[in-house]
Amino acid sequence: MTNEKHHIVPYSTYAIILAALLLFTFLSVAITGIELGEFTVAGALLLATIKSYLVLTYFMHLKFDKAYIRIMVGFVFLVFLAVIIITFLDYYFR
Amino acid sequence: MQASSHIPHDVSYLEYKGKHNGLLSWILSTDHKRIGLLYMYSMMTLFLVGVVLGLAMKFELIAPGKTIMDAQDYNAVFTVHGVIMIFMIVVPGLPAVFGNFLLPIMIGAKDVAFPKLNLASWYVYIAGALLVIASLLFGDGSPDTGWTFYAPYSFKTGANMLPAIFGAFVLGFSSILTGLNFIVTIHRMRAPGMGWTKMPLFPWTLYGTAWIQLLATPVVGITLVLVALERIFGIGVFDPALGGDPILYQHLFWIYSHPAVYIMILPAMGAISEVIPTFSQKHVFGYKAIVASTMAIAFVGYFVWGHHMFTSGMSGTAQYTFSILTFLVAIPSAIKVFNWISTMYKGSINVQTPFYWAASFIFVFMIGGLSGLVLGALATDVYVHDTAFVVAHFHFIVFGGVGFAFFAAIHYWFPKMFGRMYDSLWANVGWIIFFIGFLALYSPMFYLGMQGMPRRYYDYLEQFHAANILSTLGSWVMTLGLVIIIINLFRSAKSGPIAGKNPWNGKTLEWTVPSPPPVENFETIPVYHEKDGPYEY
Amino acid sequence: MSQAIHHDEHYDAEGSKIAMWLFIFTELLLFGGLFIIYSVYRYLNQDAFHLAAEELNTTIGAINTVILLVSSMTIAMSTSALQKRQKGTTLLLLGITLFLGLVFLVNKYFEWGVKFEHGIFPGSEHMTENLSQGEILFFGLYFVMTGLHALHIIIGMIIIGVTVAKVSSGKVHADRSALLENSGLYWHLVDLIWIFLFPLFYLIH
Amino acid sequence: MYILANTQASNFVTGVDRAFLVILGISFFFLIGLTLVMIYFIYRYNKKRNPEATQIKGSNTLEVVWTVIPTILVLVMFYYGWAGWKPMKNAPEDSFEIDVISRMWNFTFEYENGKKTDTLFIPMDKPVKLNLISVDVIHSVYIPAFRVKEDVVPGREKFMWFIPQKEGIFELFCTEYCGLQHSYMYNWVKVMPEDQFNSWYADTTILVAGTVDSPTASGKRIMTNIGCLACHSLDGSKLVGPSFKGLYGHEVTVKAGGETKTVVADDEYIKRSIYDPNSEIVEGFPKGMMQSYQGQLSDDDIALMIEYLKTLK
Ligand code: HEA
Ligand code: HEA
Ligand code: HEC
Ligand code: CUA
Ligand SMILES: [Cu+2]
Repeated sequence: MTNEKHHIVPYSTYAIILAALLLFTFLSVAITGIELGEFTVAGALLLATIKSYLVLTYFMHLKFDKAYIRIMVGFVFLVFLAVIIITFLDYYFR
Repeated sequence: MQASSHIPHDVSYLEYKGKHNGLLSWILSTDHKRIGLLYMYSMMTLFLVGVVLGLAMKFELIAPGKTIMDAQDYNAVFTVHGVIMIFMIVVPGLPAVFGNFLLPIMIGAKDVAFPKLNLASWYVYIAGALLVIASLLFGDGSPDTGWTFYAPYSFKTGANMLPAIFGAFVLGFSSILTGLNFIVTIHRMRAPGMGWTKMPLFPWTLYGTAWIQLLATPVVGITLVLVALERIFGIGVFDPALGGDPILYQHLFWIYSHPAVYIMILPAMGAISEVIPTFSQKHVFGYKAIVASTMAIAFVGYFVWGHHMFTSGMSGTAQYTFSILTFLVAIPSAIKVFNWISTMYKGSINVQTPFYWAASFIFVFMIGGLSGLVLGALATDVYVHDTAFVVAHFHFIVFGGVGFAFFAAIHYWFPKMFGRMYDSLWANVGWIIFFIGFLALYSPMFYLGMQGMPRRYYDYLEQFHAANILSTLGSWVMTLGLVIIIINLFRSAKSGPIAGKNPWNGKTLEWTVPSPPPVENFETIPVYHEKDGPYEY
Repeated sequence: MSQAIHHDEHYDAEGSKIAMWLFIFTELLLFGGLFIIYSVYRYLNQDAFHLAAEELNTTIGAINTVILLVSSMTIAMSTSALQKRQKGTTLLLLGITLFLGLVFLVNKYFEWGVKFEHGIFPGSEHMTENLSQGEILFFGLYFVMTGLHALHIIIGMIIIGVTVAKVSSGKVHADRSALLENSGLYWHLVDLIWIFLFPLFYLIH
Repeated sequence: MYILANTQASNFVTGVDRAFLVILGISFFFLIGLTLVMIYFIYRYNKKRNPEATQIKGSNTLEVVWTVIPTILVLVMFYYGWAGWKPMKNAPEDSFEIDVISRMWNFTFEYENGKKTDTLFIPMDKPVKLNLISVDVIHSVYIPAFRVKEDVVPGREKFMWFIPQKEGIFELFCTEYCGLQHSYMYNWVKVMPEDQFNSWYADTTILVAGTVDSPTASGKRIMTNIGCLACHSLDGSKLVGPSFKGLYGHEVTVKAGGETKTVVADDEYIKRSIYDPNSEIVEGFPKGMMQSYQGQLSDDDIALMIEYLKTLK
């Protein structure tokens, strides 16, 4: 019920993050262009993960929010990851 | 967020005249208590439909061959029975009725965090319910897939599936919104001084439930959308003819629907955890263990869905992983049972109607839960999967669990909700008849399942006859009990003797406000100090 | 137990922020279901998925990614602008975001249009007759996932539109910025999902 | 009860029943024990006998005890469940294989020598492997006496196996809900001593229909066996599909590729309807319910069936 003052993020931070995101985008386009076989998927997903981490922390302000919101977000991603892994216990071992 | 200043505190929520009169004052009210009752009355109506369908099935099964309906009708009846009971009654049931009514009061708040959203959830609920009902009345025949909508049958059948599927989707939405509202309410609106470890157990279970609602419901939502798209466009995701995998449908369906069973049972356990300490006049035994087991059920319950698919042809690895996880999720339930019974130890037990319901809840819940262990083990599940044994398991635990807890809760909080007392004698008579009927109705199904009678069978072989007769008779006895209970409650709501603020000597916050509570519950928000707590007798 | 002073419920920024996050979780899991389906079918039909992904135009995909990322930045900046009490800049930044959203949709429209022309749409004869099962699945998922994503873009644009109206009428301002922040969160969610859709559909071949 | 009257009808019975006994044993112990304790508490600590409650808030020792003991017990249960199920996953190499074709709403058993039956005949004391094939929706083969069950999933290759150990006739049910006639989708398993089975198996004359029956009679028999009559009535009533009564030689309105046209139900049309039922859909009936019988029925079979259809005026 308190209206604590917000942390005001300077424009430049956002610009830097955008630059990083664009960089990773081009990187992933480039990486998947070359034949890496199995690793293409892994590489692309890794880059996507980094990108989403940046979006979550900066654009979505998690860095400046209370810890419990961060914990919730982490928890949800973990649950989802666990669900995928368990689903693959079926498909992978068939 | 209401303007609060000019709402009087000496008028109960039942009498308060807001902007509107009559029916409008209910269906436009954002008061969490009125919304709770709105849910209750709409559920009761739907519930009666479900009960009648259940009775019709039992009547059909009293003898082999056709009794009152033909096979197509029977298939439609159990489908609609399942859909109504699961999606409209027990999933939203206790949170929407008692959660709405009591959560704010029990944590010392004036309302939920988003009262308007709360009302909107009710409208969404009604919309979903109407859609499902519409699928019965219009179109090419009622849905006939079972409440599980298994692919590929669910997009092959000629029946009118779309409204039913869409209705279930909309109902899911309502459930998500309620869950979201409760989480924010619990995080933000607990009374000053009420730390997490001082929160009563019922709100705790609502909290756990709300998380499951939030994280599981969207998965079934998208799955049902895909089934609908499959029917309309033939996108192929679950159609084996186009390369889809029907087993994947089952995975996604149960990723929701198994957690959903814990959505149902957790608030029920919460209600029982309130009733037992109050009637034992004693601090609940092992508060922290009960809280921890609540959260453990909510969490582990998310990862056991595959136990519904032991014969579907999953990989061996998946099968035994799911089996182990299923067994692990039984432990927290066991912990709860032990703690409840220990709470009675050295108490001063006041045996009243709510306590009868709570004690019989523990009994039927144990039967239901322990039969779940038979289903969780691989060898035995292969034998009884999709037989009457499963039907017995889930009626014992869903209906024995949630239904009994509902009745415990209504008899416990009735004086608070309506300010009046019911007739205890009739309430107890209703209970005992109901209890006996219940056992007679569902116990034979265990036996039938062990004999090998498959479920969803319209007709059966002669060797299954005797047990089915007993079961049908039981359904009549139970209905008699239900009628007595409902009549008693309805009469008492109008004309029972006035109940005081705290007829049972309870210690949670709802017993500190008048019965029925005023519109904004508290004149001044209570504050918890070091020594205060929900169960300090 | 003592009684505290009466305190009014009023604007709870943190409460509505949690609510938004919770809502975002449900959206994530909604797409999560689709991602599960995608990964399973990809695993089962590796080659067909490679083949089908060739059909998609990486350039358009990349352009759309850039558009969304930029729009994400502008809306993030708009919250800073609002807190700095620069109403004009806020509105400008929101306007850019809306515009970029629109461009994204237009691109999508043309992209889908080309597919339809080639006879690639769910249930089409071309698909059932000439494509393998894995490819049918790929395109089925492609249409469902990008379609649902586009739907979210539209919803996001409506929300931003409402925010624009409220900012300009002064109902949303530096001390009452929850609506703007929440529509920002929603827009980032849309971005987040695209960050995964893009490599999964366009890049991996 | 099957479980207690241990019929030993297959090699899996022992393992499954042992798991049942272990789990049910532990369950009854807790159910009865806890119920008695609860009733005793309610009696002993009743308000009348114990007016003043003693406040006890909990006990960590007890919590640990009743977490650990059930954990051990459930792991024991898991073990027996696993042990009884494990052998079901691997069929011996030398199994006698039979294809099970499931469709709405009957099973057809096809033997390697071409025999087709609607009752499952199997030799005693020999491993039997059933290859489970579905042509439409999910079904499930369940033989309670053998303690086996496995879903039949379209598009997937699946099997189940067992060694029958007792002569006799047992039930076989479909346990996955599959639509209208699900509850009539049951059949019988006949276990015969090996020599008896062999002579039955070697006798392929029964396969050659028509040598004994008249064409119409064998046409009717084929239809009954393969399950047409589950969807098509002989008396003019509408089931899942159109009735056969008065079908032959009359005009039918069908939809094909978006157009509606009328065709005469002659030999060619009926053959098309059986081999490729979804190319022309009879007005008022759903597409995709009837599956092709290509490979299941020969042209000769169809000729016989048509003879029979002609009699249904
Ligand atoms: C409220 C709903 C609810 C709840 C709480 C549960 C709880 C449990 N369920 Fe149930 N279940 C359903 C509702 C529910 N179920 C429904 C609706 C279906 C059918 C769906 C369909 O197909 O239509 C189903 C089906 C179902 C199956 C699939 C059966 C099949 O189709 O083959 C399985 C298999 O593992 C299972 C297991 C369990 C287990 C192990 C628990 C456990 O959580 C139970 C834990 C409780 C106890 C163990 C009892 C209390 C403890 C003691 C008395 C102490 C002693 C205990 C020990 C020593 C461990 N359930
Ligand atoms: C909550 C869940 C619930 C409840 C209460 C019931 C109630 C009843 N059910 Fe149930 N049933 C299901 C859930 C439920 N059922 C499901 C999910 C299926 C599976 C469907 C499928 O296969 O797809 C099923 C299937 C099913 C079958 C098996 C069909 C088959 O496989 O062939 C049968 C057979 O007789 C049956 C009978 C009955 C009867 C006679 C009643 C009733 O007549 C009993 C009467 C009830 C009461 C007297 C009071 C109970 C009170 C409450 C629950 C509290 C109310 C709460 C509020 C108002 C908020 N049901
Ligand atoms: C699962 C249900 C089902 C089964 C089993 C089934 N059919 Fe059909 N049948 C249908 C349906 C539905 C239609 C109508 C739609 C269509 O034309 O495909 C139909 C149409 C037909 C027609 C065209 C009828 C007309 O009125 O023009 C013929 C002939 C036919 N079936 C023969 C058979 C034969 C022979 C068998 C068994 C070998 C059989 N069917 C098994 C469901 C079934
Ligand atoms: Cu086939 Cu049920
Ligand atoms: Cu389950």
